[in-house]
Amino acid sequence: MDAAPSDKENGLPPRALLLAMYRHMFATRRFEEVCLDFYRRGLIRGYLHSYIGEEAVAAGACAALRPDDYIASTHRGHGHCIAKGADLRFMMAEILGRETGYCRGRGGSMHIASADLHHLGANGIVGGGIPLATGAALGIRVRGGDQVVISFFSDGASNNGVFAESLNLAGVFRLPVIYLLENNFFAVSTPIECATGCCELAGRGPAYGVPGVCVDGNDAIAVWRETRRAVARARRGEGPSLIEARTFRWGGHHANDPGQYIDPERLAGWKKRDPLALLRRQIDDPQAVADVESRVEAELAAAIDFALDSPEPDLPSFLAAIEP
Amino acid sequence: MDAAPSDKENGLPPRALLLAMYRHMFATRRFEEVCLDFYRRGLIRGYLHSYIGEEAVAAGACAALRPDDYIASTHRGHGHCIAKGADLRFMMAEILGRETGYCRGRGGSMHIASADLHHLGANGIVGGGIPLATGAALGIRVRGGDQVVISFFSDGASNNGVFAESLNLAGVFRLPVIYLLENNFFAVSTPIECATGCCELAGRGPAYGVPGVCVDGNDAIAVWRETRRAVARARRGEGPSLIEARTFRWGGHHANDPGQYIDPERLAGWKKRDPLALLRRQIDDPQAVADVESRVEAELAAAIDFALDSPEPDLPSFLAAIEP
Amino acid sequence: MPELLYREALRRALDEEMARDPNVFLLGETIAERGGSFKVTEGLLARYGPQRVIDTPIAEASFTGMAVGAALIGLRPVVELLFIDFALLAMDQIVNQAAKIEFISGGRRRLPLVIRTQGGVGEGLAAQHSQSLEALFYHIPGLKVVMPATPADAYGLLKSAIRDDHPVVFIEHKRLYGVPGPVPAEETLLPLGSADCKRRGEDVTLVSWSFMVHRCLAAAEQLARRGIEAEVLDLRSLVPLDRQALLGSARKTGRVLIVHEAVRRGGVGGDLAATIMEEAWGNLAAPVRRLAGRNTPIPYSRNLEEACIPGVEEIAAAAAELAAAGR
Amino acid sequence: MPELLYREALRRALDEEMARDPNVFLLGETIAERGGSFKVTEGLLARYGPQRVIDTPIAEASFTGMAVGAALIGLRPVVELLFIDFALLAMDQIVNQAAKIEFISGGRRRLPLVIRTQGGVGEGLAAQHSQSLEALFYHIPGLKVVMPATPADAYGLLKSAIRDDHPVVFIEHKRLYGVPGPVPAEETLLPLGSADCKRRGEDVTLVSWSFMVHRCLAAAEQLARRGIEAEVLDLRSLVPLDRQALLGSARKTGRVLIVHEAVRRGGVGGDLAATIMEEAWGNLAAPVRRLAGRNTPIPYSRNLEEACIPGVEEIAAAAAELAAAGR
Ligand SMILES: Cc1ncc(C[n+]2csc(CCOP(=O)(O)OP(=O)(O)O)c2C)c(N)n1
Ligand SMILES: Cc1ncc(C[n+]2csc(CCOP(=O)(O)OP(=O)(O)O)c2C)c(N)n1
Ligand SMILES: [Mg+2]
Ligand SMILES: [Mg+2]
Repeated sequence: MDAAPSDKENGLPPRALLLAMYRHMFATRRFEEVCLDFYRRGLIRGYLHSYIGEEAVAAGACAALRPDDYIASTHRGHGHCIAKGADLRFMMAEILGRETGYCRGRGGSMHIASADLHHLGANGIVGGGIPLATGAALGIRVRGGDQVVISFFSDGASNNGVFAESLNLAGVFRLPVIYLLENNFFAVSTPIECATGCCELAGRGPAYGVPGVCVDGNDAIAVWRETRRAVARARRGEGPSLIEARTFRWGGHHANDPGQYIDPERLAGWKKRDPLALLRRQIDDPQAVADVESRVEAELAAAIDFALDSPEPDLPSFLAAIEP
Repeated sequence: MDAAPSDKENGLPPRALLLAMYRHMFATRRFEEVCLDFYRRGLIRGYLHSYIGEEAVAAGACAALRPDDYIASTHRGHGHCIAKGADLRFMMAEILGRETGYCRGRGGSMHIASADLHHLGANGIVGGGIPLATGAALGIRVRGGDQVVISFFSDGASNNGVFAESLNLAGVFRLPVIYLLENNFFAVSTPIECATGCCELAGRGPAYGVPGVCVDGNDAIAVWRETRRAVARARRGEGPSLIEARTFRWGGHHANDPGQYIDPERLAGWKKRDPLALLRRQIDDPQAVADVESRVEAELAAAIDFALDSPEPDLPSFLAAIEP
Repeated sequence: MPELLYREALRRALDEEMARDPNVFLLGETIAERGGSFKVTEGLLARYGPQRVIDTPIAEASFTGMAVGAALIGLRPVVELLFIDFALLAMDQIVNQAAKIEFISGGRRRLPLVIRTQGGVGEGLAAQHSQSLEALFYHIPGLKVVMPATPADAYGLLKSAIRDDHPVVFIEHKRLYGVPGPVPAEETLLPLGSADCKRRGEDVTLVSWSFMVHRCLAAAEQLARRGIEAEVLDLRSLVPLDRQALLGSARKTGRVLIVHEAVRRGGVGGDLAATIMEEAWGNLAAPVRRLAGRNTPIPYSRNLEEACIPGVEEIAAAAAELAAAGR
Repeated sequence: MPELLYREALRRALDEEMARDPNVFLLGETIAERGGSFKVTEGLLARYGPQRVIDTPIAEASFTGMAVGAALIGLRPVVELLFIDFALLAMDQIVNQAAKIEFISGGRRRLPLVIRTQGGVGEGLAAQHSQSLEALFYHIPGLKVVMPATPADAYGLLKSAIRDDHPVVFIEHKRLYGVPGPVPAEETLLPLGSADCKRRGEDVTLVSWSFMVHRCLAAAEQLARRGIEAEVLDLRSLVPLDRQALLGSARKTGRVLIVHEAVRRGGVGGDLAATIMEEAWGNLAAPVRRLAGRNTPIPYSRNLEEACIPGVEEIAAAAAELAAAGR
């Protein structure tokens, strides 16, 4: 649905970028594993939606951004947050409901946000972040500047009206926003074929005047490449893009969902295409990879200590801040 | 976007149907003229949205229906209502706010509905009727039967999320509903090019697994033909269709809007393609046409008398019916 | 009487009504294959098939509107909105369409529609999954609002809601699904609009609904140990409202504490308190008091979350103070 | 002081704030080319260009959400929802997003957003274009609710709303746009949360806002001719609420009539009445009374429509009765 990429655009990302992507993916994987463990031990409450298996999308997409670009995320948002440069300490503290968390323990996993990171927020409402991202892009236009916004969401959200509305709005206003549809083929337990009569989700873009492409969401480099192209287009003032990245989650919908509805063979097939393994092969430098991994492990260990040592939010000051 | 119609499908409608369509179109035209006059004289209040210029869409589409099929309509709904077989007396009484109206004077122009006519209702909310129509189609499926539903709406509504959602729902459930998008190129004063980046509205269907076609909305026979095909498909259980019928309104958005934003030349061009004149030419029988017209005039005169003679709703009984 | 969980009682009501009337059907997100996020609809797909137990895409506005459309042609849809917070996506269809259609038609159309949803605090689900929003529906003419606190009430009221010819917003509570209670073995319907006096007392009236009824009952036990006899009135449905029961108890005790989980500002409690004071002015020993949710979105962290809604001690303390007032 | 129409006063506020702060921008349906359905934004496109005065497609949920997103990155959007009835399409973005975002961030984010809309009965627009829905927003922590009755208030409060760092729902009234009134020639800001006593009196307090303030003032004139001096308190903003002014007047007269156009059941009046009775119990000669919209969708026909909301005679009669009570 888009012109073939030029040779230059097909090139590999610089090595530093490859390692940075890997760092984000590995950090996400390990962070999620710890969270799932904490959840089972009762340290985390509420809903916990793991991104394991989908790490390449966030890492590849955010690698195409500048720090002053924005993202808006979803209920399954840890990967986006890490890829946008989050400090694991403040993330872990938030998910454990501590005062030192990104949202001072008020938000939890589904609501992490950070103005410093230019992260507009995870969202508990499926599709809820799409208009916010579109509006941030409008805001950029109004105040002038060449920042862009990525709106992350998944196949389920693409059946909600705000997706179509926002796509249309961004299309007609030519806003600098990239709709990054993480097609993981399920919304909770509902397979995509039961949720739409047309599973080629990238095709929804052109219906609203927005170019749409489909990319292998387990290949971080492929995601980076398409996103980079869309980002460049947006920075040039040529408007929005829709990128459908096909990927798969390795577990149930949330920590409490065994995901029995997932065909084990199908899952095994996807696991064979582990995005981390894929990128490791592309980097082809075991020592560099091992260095990244050990740095992440140290960081994660420190984050866990930091979070567990942090105080819970103070009740009296919470109460005092409530308006009458 | 659809296979070429078979010869048989390209045939002319039977003569009786042609005259019935003309009757509905002429009645709509004249009814609207009277309403506009009454509005200017202060007899009608609220919003009055005239369908003049677009009559062929309702007439052509409803001619493809059985009486037990359903329609859902819009704020610009007089034409749909008449084409579905409404009694001009009860319509006029409603628009004049009388107890004898279809809604006992409670609804007015924007809310005419009638269970007897299988008319699910006009709607004051742009796009509001689209899910209702889709749901009626679901209801038909649940209880069994081969009825179909037509959902009328215009280009403006097609940018609202419920259109995309409903299209998707009908597509995945293969519901017997026809989305009849009356593209009149304006939503109030906003031209379609300022409201969407892709003006080929029929193309939104395939994005949700629903076939889409575009038809000349000023040609009642063409509209009838496409609708008939879509109705047959729906009755066979093969699911929904989207029909974009291109047409034009001859005045402002409502009775109070001079419509200065409409290019006079463009309007003149559309007026040259007056849907009534077009159909008269196709009928090619001045006497039969004159007979229809005089019967409509008599009916309309009677409707006006009926409405003006009807009482306003009774205040005490209105108040008595209000729950505490 | 057999014991059922709240969710089982709801399921039994759905099951019986679906068996009785082929026009009753269900739609919502993951209610079929998965049996619903709160397992209310488990097993119904197997019994009634995919034509009558329908999983929808995530399109709250439209599938709610579809339920309205189906009701318009004579079906009796029961649509599930997973969280009452998500009802905010469907407000146009609920308020502008469902609530208006009967009136707009001059009373010539009927809209037999049930919107099942659930609200409330209590599982660390934070600001977008913990709201109590009954006040939004209470304010809209044309909607009924039912909020059962026990399995028996859930069962009997849901059956009546399904048989009702008008739109009913039926609000469950996420913390009640696992609560057991006796439910009559024989088929039973409870009329909408009848409050239930769940404990008799002379000293003070605790008016409540949904989850807070249980806290009021616990508080009443505490109060009894201190020699204060609290009457606990469970309104069960807010629209229609059992004014007689409400005013009767208020006149009897002369002291009323209204307890609800929803935010106090603009909550239903204000309306009830004002009504009681207007109508039972001469019988009151003290102004009607309200204990309700604090004026804040619900936080994630456990210690903050619980502090947002009335606790048993707090209810008991307020009731005791009220019982002593004007003596 | 120069006279301006209500719509002109609003326009002047927008104009001044846009001139002052480049972060202020407007979006909504037909607000640019056409100057808005109620002509509030007329001329602003010419002055500020299409980058800052933006016509949107008919997609209320998303363009409201876009305003939220723009505010999140530091802009100061003023979004227009043509009718408050259409706000029901955007409730998720208003309630789940705008109202929650600041809290969810632990107070680390600011959301300077104004949602302009209008409500009320009076032009034969029937059930989907005539609602008064302030109670829905009043109940939601994180939203401010402002409802000016006069051109001067509209001007001064809109300016403050735009400068406020938090989401404000700014509700105009369709019957007020053409009403003239004096507006200060020099730039003036009115703080949100200060009520205005629009008429002093000792015998009874009429509490009101928006269009009903004018009916209360007219009723007060009638009452004065009968020797009853009514105080007319215009709350102007419901959130924040000027509790001091409200309770002060209630304590002074001991007799309060609350008048609003919104449906009585679950209306803001109940909350205010309950609050006054709780706080000023000892000072009241009679229970607080409420006169409000009837419990019905708004009908089209003229004679029915007008009967749905409080009339001047009705207000005067209720106030007179109240003034006599307990004497
Ligand atoms: C508006 C809304 N409807 C329903 C839900 C409940 N819910 C949470 S996640 C989810 C599935 C979302 O699917 P998808 O968009 O594909 O995201 P994924 O979980 O695959 O990342 C649902 C239905 C919600 N949070 N918000
Ligand atoms: C949800 C909603 N938004 C806005 C309006 C105000 N409005 C009434 S008609 C209209 C234009 C509709 O345009 P279109 O759908 O193209 O229908 P047309 O008038 O061309 O038949 C608008 C914006 C409304 N009634 N409902
Ligand atoms: Mg998914
Ligand atoms: Mg149009």
